[in-house]
Amino acid sequence: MSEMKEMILDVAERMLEDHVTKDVVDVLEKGEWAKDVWKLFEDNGMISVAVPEEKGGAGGDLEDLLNLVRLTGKYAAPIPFAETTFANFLLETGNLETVDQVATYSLQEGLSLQNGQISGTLDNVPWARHAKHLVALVQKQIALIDLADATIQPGSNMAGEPRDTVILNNAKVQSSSLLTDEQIFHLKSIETAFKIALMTGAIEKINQLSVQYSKEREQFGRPIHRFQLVQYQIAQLAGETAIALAAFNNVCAAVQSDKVLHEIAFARIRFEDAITTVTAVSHQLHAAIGTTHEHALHQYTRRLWSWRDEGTSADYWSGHIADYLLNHDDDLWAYLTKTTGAAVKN
Amino acid sequence: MSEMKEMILDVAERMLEDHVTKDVVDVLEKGEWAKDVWKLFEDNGMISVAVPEEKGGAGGDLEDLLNLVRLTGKYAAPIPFAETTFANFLLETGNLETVDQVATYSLQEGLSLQNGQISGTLDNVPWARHAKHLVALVQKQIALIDLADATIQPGSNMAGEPRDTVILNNAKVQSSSLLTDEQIFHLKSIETAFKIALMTGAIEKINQLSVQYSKEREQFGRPIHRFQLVQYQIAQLAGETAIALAAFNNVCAAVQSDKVLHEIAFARIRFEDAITTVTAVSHQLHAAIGTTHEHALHQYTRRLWSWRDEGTSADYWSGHIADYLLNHDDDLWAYLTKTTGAAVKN
Amino acid sequence: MFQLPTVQFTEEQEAFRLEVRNFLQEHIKKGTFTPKCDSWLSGVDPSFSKLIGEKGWIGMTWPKKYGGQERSTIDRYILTEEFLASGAPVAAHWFADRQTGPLLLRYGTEEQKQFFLPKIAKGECYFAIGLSEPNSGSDLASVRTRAEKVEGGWIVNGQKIWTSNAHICHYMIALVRTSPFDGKYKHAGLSQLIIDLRAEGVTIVPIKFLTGEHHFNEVFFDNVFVPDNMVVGEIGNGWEQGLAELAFERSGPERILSTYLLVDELVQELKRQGNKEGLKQAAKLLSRLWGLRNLSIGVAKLLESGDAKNVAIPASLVKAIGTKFEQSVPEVARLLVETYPKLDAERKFDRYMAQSILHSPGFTIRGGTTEILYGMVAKGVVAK
Amino acid sequence: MFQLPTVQFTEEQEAFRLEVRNFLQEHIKKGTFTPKCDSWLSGVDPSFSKLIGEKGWIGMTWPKKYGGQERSTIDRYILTEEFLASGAPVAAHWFADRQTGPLLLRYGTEEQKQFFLPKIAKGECYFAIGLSEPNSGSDLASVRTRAEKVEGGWIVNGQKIWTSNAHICHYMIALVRTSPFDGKYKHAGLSQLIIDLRAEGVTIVPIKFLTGEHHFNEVFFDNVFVPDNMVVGEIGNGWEQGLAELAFERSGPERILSTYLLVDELVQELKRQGNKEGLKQAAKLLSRLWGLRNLSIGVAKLLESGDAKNVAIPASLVKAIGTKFEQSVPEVARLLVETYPKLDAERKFDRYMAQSILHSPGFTIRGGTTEILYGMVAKGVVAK
Repeated sequence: MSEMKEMILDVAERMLEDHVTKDVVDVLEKGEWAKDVWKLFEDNGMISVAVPEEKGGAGGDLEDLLNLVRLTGKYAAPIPFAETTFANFLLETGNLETVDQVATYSLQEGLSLQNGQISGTLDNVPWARHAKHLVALVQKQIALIDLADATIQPGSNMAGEPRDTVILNNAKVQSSSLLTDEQIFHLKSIETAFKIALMTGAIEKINQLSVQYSKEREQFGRPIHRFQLVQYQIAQLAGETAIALAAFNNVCAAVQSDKVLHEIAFARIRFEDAITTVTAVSHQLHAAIGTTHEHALHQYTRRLWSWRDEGTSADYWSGHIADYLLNHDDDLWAYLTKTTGAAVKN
Repeated sequence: MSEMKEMILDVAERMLEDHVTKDVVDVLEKGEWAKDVWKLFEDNGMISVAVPEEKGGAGGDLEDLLNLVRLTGKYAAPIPFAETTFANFLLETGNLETVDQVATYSLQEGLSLQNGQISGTLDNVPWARHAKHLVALVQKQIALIDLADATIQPGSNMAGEPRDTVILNNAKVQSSSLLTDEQIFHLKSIETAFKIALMTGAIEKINQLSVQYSKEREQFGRPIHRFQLVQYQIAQLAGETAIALAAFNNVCAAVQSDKVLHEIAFARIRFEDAITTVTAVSHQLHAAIGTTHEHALHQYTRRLWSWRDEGTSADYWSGHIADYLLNHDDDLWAYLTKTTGAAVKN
Repeated sequence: MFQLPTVQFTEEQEAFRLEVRNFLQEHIKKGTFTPKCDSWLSGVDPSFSKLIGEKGWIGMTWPKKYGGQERSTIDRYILTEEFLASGAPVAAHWFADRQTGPLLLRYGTEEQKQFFLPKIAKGECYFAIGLSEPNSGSDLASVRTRAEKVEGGWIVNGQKIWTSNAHICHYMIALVRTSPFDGKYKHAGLSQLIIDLRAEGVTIVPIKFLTGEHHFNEVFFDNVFVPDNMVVGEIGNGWEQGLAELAFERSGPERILSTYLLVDELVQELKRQGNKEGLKQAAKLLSRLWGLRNLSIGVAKLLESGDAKNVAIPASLVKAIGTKFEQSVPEVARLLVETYPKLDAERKFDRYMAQSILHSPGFTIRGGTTEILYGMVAKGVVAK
Repeated sequence: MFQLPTVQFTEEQEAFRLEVRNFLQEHIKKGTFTPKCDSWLSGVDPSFSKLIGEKGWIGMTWPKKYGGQERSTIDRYILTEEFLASGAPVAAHWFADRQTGPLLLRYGTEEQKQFFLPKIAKGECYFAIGLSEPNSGSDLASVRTRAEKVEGGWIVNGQKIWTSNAHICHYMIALVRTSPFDGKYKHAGLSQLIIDLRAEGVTIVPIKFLTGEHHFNEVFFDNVFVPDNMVVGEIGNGWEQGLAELAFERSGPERILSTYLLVDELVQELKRQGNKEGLKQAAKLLSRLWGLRNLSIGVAKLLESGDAKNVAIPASLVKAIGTKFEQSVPEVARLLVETYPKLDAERKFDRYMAQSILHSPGFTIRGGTTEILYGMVAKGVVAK
């Protein structure tokens, strides 16, 4: 990444550090969200970071955006940043005009489109209640809908993040565009990259919290990081964090060079291990204190537990790899060594 | 178990302890076997322990026999004790006369029987080169064959135990008997119980060797059992050993009361975990010394690694449970609580 | 040290199991309770506890003269299993039944036994556990709450923490320091007192669980007077008594079955789907459960036969391995059946999944962490 | 501390990879070698090492004046990966290439470099590692082998153990005590000497591996004379040099790929069977391999850019997690494809399975146990 980019991320990280304290994350549980933080992001042009300048965006690239998403994951920022920016990515993919207010999206099946009107029910749509726009995939079309035209039933995931039911009854399509199968597959890939970014951030933070706690907490008269079993825990967390970050960076590099995208599949599959390990080990290290609502740990572990079952699943990606292997004759080693650094289009 | 039985087992254990030293186990690698130990077993009536007295046996029961098998596993005794006694169990099941010399058996498919003669090839038949008799399952018949009528190609498993190829070319059937499907299933169950017995013994021994080593070996100036990570290893070994023993004892109780036999299926499946854990953890605890031929540890770990892929597999038993669940409507909890102590015939 | 008795249930025991099961099924149908994972911690329902008390199912192994039924440990084991397997709300009376009763029977005065045990057995009197303190964590000996001798009793000052359901309990048996702390002999000078949680000077402050639920509390003592007759056992013997109390709670089926409802629903889903491969994987889970249950029942039998000296290691193993098993259940199950875990999901599988996941961090921490248990097992094994 | 560079291979690098791959495939076809798991320890073949030397593939990153090719660390990484992935017999020259070369380049005298490095690069001179001693295990500082100063050199007495392939090596770099042992400053007074393994007083005794194979040795020194010009680096600096030597060997692809042949054969078997479910499970293995490889390549890149201070933690992680991965491969694979593992099986899957299982205990022990690595990582992380 360029130094310029690193500077932007530093600014963003400081912003999040200052403004997204534990209390701010907690507002979700009262059904509210962090409008101020959203405003800050807006004012700093971060909402449109990967929208080209000629389209009124801030002119960054997908790597910048994914890193910003990672940071919102790292601070559990209670704003629909990933959702809005991905909704715009969808619109761009369809060559449609992007939006500048809060948006959400759905790649779920089950909507129907007739005469420019959409009907159907979408479950667990993130942030719908706070969003103005919905960008949805309907029978291979990407379509923009005004959520004022929808009925929304609030719900939440295990982390308390809004996951609402959206009922569309002949809702008007604001704009739409037909996609190729290849484009749709690409969208799933990039959506997964967004998830990987969020998860990476949460893993980084959990690792940070754990190391810090291991220094502060004393037991039997010494800081707990002096105990061999706690060292084992620290090493496990360090390992998963290092692997997650390296995976994320490789995903960025792959996305950036438009080389799709077994990197994403492997990363997403590998994150299953990472999440199981990181959530269990960090809680074990924190012991009782980490199970309290007062401690920040659960804001990250609960997110990881929720996020892993949202969006395109690891199981889908395993199936994707399996199909690839079944349908291609190339030697496995040739395949594996090509995924890093060389284009393996599906 | 009765006190009488415990006494017999004590005698057997002392016999094995005295006579089956590491060097004796090593003779296998020179293609020899422990004839002296076999003689001892013979002289003490142990070969025919589960053969009824009226048939010239020693008149113990299956629980006694399984415990003797466990002890041969615990000392890695290089004699075909389990094989010979199970071969006799097969003969008894077919109501055929038992044999009193070294025997082996095969439940493999692929033999054909015509005009009282058997043809076909059996892979990895244990101890065939040292056995006089082969008891094989041929088209639902249990058949006794004289191995003098067979061609034997020597081979060995990962532990160096004889696993020979037996080629039968119109070999004469000495005696035979048709079995029901239920009987054949029962044979598989009991064969698995024999394997469980052997494995339990090896696990016990590995645990013993590990605890002992953790007391003898010093590192950084203190016995290694004082290190928390070694304590973790000791606890893992203790856990698997306790679970293995309890499983084995429950299997014995089930076999004994002729209640068949989800106990056996569950035990065999559970031993997969036990073997993976016990072999890896004990080697890690022993570090370099445990990887040498000179140390006894590998005599047990190599056997576990070999035995788990011999006989009726854990995968078969998982499938058996899966089929049972698919084909029965009873509540899972009712099913689970019935397996202990109550008859669940398949 | 690893040889445990096997248990073959008698016909009477099987009949008793069915009796309990039918009772619980009936009440599920009636809507008396909704099954929930980890219900022995989170299922507080005093009216249900009273119902259980009326059945004679609290303190059922205790002497009849104290309100018990003089039933066997195995009967109690069966009862407990059925409660857990059906996700019944037994949290209110749980600790009083499991720990307080046995503790009082062993160390309590005749007066204490006569006063408390029948009330507990009726499901009307709940006890909180008063061991942990802030910064004590796994290091129980570092207890700082102190009791000073005064005329006719003791004045208690200090604080307990992680006290499950203290807000609905009537009493706490608190481990307190009755002689000044001495770094060299940390285990000395500890005693156990029964503290009336309604007494003056007691303040109970909730600690919200990570889900926002209220199970745990901080309990503050500000010059709380405890009369002499509320001392349990001997003054100065609290460390030993506290350890004994912990041993009662290591090997029960609640160390294996906290996520059983999810196992059950997993198998049901797979059966509905006719998914044999999935059921084969589920069979592995079942084999682990079965393996642990053998140990747990064996320990119960050993306790019944009074062979206490061989109990410590297998009891610690049940807890160490059992709670890890409980924790692994959602991680395995979610790979076999697609799920969107949600606490308020309509589909049971999703609901039990969310309950299991969110409660799982506690399994391997509460009542002594896995790490501490490993150390105890290893020390025990090496010493033999 | 966890941010590692990503590496995008250049076209030249990809071409080099293919060159190596084709070379190896050709030699497999010709029967020059039979692929084997863990070939970097057990695949000793001096004539193959000479062949590799002729290609310029030993010491390829070293200066040309010492027989090297001045190629990049990434080129060497690619080369090593290809060796491992094809199970080539590279054990003879392995340690000289990986450890001795870099050590001499960093600490050796000009004379030593000129004498040894070209020979190593030709594949004609093999070095053994002389760190471990009986009873030293993970505690390297407890080295007891001593060297006494005499006219023109040193007299060495003592013993090294677990010396891989010493029986075919020409030299050993031994860590020895050049000042008396002082329990307080165990790390002081250690030095490194190059010992000619054909010298008088050297006895090499095989230690049979659990399979009966001969990889390891005990090496005894009985008044072995080592001339002054065979001292590596500074007298008394041996501890630091020894640690540096270990760091070179933590993060290479040999910590991930020792069982790669089995992974490959697993996927081939599953493809033959058209087993999609199995391939989905195999994809998990591949994702772990991929995740580790990212780390391992990142560390190689970091080493190339000279950023040594950030290398220690990720390098230790590669080894700790990578070797556990290698160990897990047979345990996962055998559940996906039915097998009867046998060292002399005809079916590759069964053969690689047996090789992997039987060699697996060594993976997490050799060159520093996993337990020691955990401690190093934790201390490093906490200190940041």
